[in-house]
Amino acid sequence: MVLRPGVGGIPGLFDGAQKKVAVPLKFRGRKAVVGLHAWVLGGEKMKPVLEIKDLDKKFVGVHAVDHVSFQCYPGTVHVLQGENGAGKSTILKMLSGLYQPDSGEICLHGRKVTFRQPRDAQEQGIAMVYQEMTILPELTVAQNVFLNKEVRKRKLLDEREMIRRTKELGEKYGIEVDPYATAGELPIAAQSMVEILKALASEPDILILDEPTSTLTKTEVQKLYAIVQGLKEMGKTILFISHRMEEVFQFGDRITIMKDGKLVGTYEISKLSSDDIIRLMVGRDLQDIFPPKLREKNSEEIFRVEELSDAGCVHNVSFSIRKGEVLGIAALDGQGQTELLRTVAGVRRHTAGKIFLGGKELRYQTAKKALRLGIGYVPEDRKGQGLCLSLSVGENLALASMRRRQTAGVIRRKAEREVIQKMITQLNIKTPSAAQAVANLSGGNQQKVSIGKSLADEPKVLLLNEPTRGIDVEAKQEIYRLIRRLAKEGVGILIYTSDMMEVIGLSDRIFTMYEGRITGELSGEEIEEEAIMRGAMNMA
Amino acid sequence: MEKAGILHSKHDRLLLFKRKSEVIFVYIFLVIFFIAAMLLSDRFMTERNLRNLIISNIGLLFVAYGQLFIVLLGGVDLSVGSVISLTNVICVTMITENPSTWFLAFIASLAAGAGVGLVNGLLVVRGRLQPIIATLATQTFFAGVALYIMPGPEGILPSELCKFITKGWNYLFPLFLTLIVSTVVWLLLNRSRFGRAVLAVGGNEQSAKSSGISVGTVKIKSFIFTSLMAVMAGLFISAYATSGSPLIGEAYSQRSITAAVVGGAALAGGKGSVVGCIAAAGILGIVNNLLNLRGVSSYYQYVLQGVILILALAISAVRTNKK
Amino acid sequence: MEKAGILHSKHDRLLLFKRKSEVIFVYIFLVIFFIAAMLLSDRFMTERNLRNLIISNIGLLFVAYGQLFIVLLGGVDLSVGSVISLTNVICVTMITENPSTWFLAFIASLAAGAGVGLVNGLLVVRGRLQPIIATLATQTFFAGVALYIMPGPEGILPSELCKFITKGWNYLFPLFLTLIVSTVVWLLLNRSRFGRAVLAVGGNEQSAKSSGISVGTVKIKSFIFTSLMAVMAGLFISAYATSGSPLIGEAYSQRSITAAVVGGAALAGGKGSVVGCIAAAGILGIVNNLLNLRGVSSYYQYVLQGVILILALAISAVRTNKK
Amino acid sequence: GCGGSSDSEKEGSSATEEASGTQESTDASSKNSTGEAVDASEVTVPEEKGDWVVGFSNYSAGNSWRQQMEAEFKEEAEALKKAGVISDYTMLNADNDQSKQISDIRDLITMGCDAIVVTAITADGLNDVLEEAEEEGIKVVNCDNLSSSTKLTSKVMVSDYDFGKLCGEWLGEQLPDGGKVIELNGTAGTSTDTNRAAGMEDGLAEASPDSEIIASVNADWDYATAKTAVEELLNTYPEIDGVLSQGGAMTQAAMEAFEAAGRKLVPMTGEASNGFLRSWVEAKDKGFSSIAFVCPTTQSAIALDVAVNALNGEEVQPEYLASEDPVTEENVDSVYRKDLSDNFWPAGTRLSEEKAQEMFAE
Ligand SMILES: Nc1ncnc2c1ncn2[C@@H]1O[C@H](COP(=O)(O)OP(=O)(O)OP(=O)(O)O)[C@@H](O)[C@H]1O
Ligand SMILES: Nc1ncnc2c1ncn2[C@@H]1O[C@H](COP(=O)(O)OP(=O)(O)OP(=O)(O)O)[C@@H](O)[C@H]1O
Ligand SMILES: [Mg+2]
Ligand SMILES: [Mg+2]
Repeated sequence: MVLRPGVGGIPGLFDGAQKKVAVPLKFRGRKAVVGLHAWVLGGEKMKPVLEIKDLDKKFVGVHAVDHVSFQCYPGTVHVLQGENGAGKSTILKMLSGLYQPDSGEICLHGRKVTFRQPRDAQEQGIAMVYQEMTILPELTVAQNVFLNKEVRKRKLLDEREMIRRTKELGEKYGIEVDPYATAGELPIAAQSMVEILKALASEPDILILDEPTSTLTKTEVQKLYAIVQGLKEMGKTILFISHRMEEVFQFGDRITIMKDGKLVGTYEISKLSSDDIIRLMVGRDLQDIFPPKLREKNSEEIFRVEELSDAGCVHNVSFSIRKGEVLGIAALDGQGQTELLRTVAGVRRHTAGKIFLGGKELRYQTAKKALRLGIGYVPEDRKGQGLCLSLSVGENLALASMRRRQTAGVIRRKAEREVIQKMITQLNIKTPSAAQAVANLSGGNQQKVSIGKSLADEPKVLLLNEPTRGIDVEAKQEIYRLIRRLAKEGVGILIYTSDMMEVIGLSDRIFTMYEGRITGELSGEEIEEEAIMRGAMNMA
Repeated sequence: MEKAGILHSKHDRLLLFKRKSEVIFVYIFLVIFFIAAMLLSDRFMTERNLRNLIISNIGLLFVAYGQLFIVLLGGVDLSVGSVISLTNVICVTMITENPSTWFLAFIASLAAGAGVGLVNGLLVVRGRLQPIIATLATQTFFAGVALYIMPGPEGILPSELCKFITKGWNYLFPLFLTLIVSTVVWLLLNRSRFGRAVLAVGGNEQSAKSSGISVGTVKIKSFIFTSLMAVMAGLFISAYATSGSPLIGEAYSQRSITAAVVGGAALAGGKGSVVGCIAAAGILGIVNNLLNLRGVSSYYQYVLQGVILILALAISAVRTNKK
Repeated sequence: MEKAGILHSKHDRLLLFKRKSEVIFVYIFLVIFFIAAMLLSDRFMTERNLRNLIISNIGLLFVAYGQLFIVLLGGVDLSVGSVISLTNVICVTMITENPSTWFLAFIASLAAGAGVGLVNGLLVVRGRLQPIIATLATQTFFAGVALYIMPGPEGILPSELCKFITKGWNYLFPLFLTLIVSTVVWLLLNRSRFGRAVLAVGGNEQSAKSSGISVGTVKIKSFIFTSLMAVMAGLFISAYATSGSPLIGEAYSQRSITAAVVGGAALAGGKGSVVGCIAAAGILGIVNNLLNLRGVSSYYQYVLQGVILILALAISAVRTNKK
Repeated sequence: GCGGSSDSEKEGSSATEEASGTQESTDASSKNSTGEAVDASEVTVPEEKGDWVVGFSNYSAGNSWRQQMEAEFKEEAEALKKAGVISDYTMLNADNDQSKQISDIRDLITMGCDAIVVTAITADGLNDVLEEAEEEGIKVVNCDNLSSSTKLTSKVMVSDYDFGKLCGEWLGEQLPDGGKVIELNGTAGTSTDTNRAAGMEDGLAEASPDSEIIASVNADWDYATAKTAVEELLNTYPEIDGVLSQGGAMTQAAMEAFEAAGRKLVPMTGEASNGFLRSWVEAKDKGFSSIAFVCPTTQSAIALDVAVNALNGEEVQPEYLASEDPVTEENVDSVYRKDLSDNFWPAGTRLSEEKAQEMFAE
């Protein structure tokens, strides 16, 4: 049977009538879990609403989605799960028409569809709540909800009707929002609910929710759950992403797990435990790509942060870095780790707390000052924050340490050339020359330039935020070795990376963060992925 | 339910005030200037003077409406001045006493305006140029075209036509025209999908795109609309001047930006107001008028315009920063 | 090591070519125009004509240098025209035959320029205004100030002073001056921390900030520098004109943007070239000169300037899109 | 003639030598006759064949008077070229940009012009470049807006002071018992404006000592500006008995404003543009009276003749005065050209009928 748009809820559709065809799946010699290939309803094979066949998408330097296929069925909540950067959002954006796949097919009700722009997908009954807010802060809630699908009366927008319908929608789904309110002035959680309402307003057959709960409070998550349940009963399909494990189990019927852009498999959630999911997500063998760790313990402390807080994202964070040690942060996306690094680097202001370098307290509130005091920072977004893409490799490498090589404001070219040459050699940056525009380098080498920029200033402490994002294994390995060498040379290293294996393989000590606070600290043998996950999900 | 209703409407009014406060500021300004003008010149409040004040600023208002849309998109359109000149030159060249030529000239002007707008839009969207740079090029180019058609001031427009447009129906026609145009522009910005799309694109291009809005099309349409408003302004200004001059529009690029910005169009796009434009054009007009009435030299007009602009910007900036 | 060195330098040269190709394009343009001018007018290549060509465009070149820095930051400075007028007016008002007044006028002009630049910079940095809007306000304001000081053209500058500046040392002085100024500006942009910071801020404000550059200070300094270059231009233009006129700089805001943009300053900031500016000023000058020598009407100059600008932009856009 | 040369002599001679000093030099430029200016009607059209190249540097063609003035030069130059008197000519227009006019003149020198006719953008701004021209042996004849340069071969001038005075005296005669007068001036700071205004004020004071100028505005010789200004003045002053206007379009605007305000037309002075003459003729039966001075557009052609005569070795006077009888009640009907547009300047022109029809036919 095919469910058509607009057909009402079919309660109990799946009650007992379904039979699962289980296909055993071997996973790197670990526990076998059950994968599903199709739902079978009453002996009859149910037709999928949405089929993704061999979908592929590359960005410069990243194979974001690598030939992924899966199917979604009516009346189910289909969860996508995977580490940060696994390619979940990219798949969903291709479904919503924001990105176009390089190859592969999207089929709706068995028909192949091509979305050139989001409007095409909307016309086919697909609505998406994006991971990044798309609310327009200057418009009212009603105006936002009906953006680009405005109700018109005699060619003119009917604001009154839109307000009425917004109220109606809100009541229908139990979302309390004032349709008149200016969206930008609402609290973040309410804005997210508006975002959800906006997607619901088009009465989609397929609703895509990309981490909708990351900004919601518990009660609102429950409201969303009720909404999703209602839609499910109406036979709609929901695609859902959340990094919160309990929500995966609460919301989901089926789960597709991805890793590094590749499909791991599609499973029935009730057959999996949370450990299974984590293992499938992380599932990567530790290879000998990490340099050996520090042997000695209790070396002298070089850097200490006490009770650091900022305006809202970081709360009372304290840690210290010892000589020769690599300190790692492990956290899920958006737990304040980036803000912590930026605050320590002076890019953000701190509101409370003390920072000591070599036992001496430092006072600074700007990146400029922090740099002078010997705190280097490598931002996670090399294109947005790290590099000036229009400048050359050399100019970028020299940028942060310019003041070291100048006479009365004039740059000493010879000294500069020497430092640039040193950095290119030391970091093994593959560039035909220092004059090459940094935009023309491969991602990995761009990242090395971004790190080299900080190193050229000879920092005493180096803060690394996602230093290996979007670069290949070989380049990664080089960066690991570099980090280890720097640590040996006495530079204090604090690193955050969303790649679990990386934190594990690289760090001598790890602290986990959740909602802006430190939730645990692990060192030596304690460093192990399940323990980390527990800390990162605040389940410890 | 009843209670909630009351609550809402009260809340509504408060919100309305908060949201429109930029515009309200402009009107407070307007009132201050109005009162100052009344106090400084006893002739200011005469019917005749107010009438003149209005008629001589209608052209500015129209082109400010057009400029508003580009300012909302986060850019500026420098080519409106050339479009006004072009319109004037086309009209004076084509129009004779024969009313059929009036219609032809009108169509030709609109076509020329739409052409300039299209070129601007394509340069910005396909050429990925900043609006200011793209329109700087077209401004220069079309100023040359206007000068090519008419190298110096010459020609006149039929007196009865001009009189009708600027004074018809006992001075009610220009008011009526302004009302119609203002209403249409207001509806376009606030009650049409196009206007909503302009606000969305100006507010956040990415969000607009993911909401299914064709960003490029919206931009091109906006540039065409702006040029068409400049044509409207050019027609009115021509009727007011009654004669041809290839440089007649020159000053309007800058003045229209001033008016749109003073009128409360946020400088980074996505916010702005038709109602605010009216007050802004009014303020600029009153300053001009008052200085004339008091016989003050024209350079004070520059200085004062600069001061008003800086002040308006400062207030807007302070308010934005507070948030 | 040796080998790598050689390899590097070879690649450097290749890269130099690739990276500077925007500028090279401008020079190819320049050569084409130069040859066209030679073919179209036998007077073009006379020493006298080339001399005039150069001297009459030095002012434009100076202000284009200034404009370049703001274009590099991703904005435009509309106030340079007013600064030129202000400089002219200050000089003509203050300067007498007595050389001590020359020095005073020079200082006063520089102070006024620095003041305008500071106001621009503060409006942009503290007021968070777009450069175009901020400088629109100051342009209007300071145009008024210049008109206030001198309501109409009047006054002359000492002839021997003017002659020295524009023709001194058998016409070598202006060349020498241009060489000095160009070298200083080139060094400032390419060899100083400030220049590097401007490039970085224009390229990516975020990364500039995280590299320890005070973005605000760099912007303010840039606006001051630009105004000071406009003062330099104003001084040269005054010496060229030998007399006072409060509107003398009006055309330069737009022409300097055209020159900076044609000279290869990428439109989104972070890229641009002192050397390119020279060629761009040269192209604009040759067009003007050639049309004069051929006795062609002045409106073709507008059209041609527009065409050159659009062409330069189109080429730049095509090249950027390819990447 | 209107006997204006004596005045320009009176005020001009003292200021001629002053190179610096701002105000004096402005006056000097317009009235710097060093001797008795010869009437321009004595200039003969050159006939001797030659191989001369002449140039014309006009600072602006920004209004209809200036355009006709350019056209007169062009027609005369074409005629001389046809007659084999000159071999070529070039006309450049500086668009009101001083730097451009300087480089324009330099370009004319470069082009090997033997003579250059100049309308100067400012009194003092061209001295340097005109000196260069003189050094090259180029004959420079100045007309219209005058330069204070001492290196000129000759100048063809009009006396703006006399124009003003003529108007002032006439209006004074219309108001024997005095009256309240408003004054419409041109662009502030230009010598034309200053001198015409001085003449108007002097003339009025002489002919009607009891009259009072209650307001004077600078309306840039522009119709729209003048109209707004007069409308505002009408608001301000319940009694206005006369209008002293420096220009035709401004007078037209004043008439328009008076009628729109429902006020009776008062005597107004004007300048003889066809547009103003039309308004005048049409308003005659409403009792409107006026006088219109004539600033000849033909002065560029005369200047050209002077320049070529000088090249031909004839003796030329340092100054010619291009004067033309004003348009009065008596001759207004015959001067007014009903068949041509408002922008035509029917008096003081030598433009051929063909050319006039081509440029100004309705
Ligand atoms: N527009 C883009 N340009 C270049 N690279 C991109 C772009 N969008 C995503 N990527 C890259 O593609 C990869 C997959 O990103 P995607 O956003 O799909 O991850 P995700 O699984 O949704 O991660 P998260 O859990 O953090 O949201 C990442 O390496 C990301 O950096
Ligand atoms: N526009 C360009 N001009 C010159 N060289 C370039 C350009 N783009 C890439 N290259 C060079 O081509 C090579 C391959 O680049 P590419 O970006 O494909 O690398 P990659 O395989 O993605 O590596 P990574 O994993 O480090 O990103 C690199 O050596 C790079 O420097
Ligand atoms: Mg790559
Ligand atoms: Mg994602």
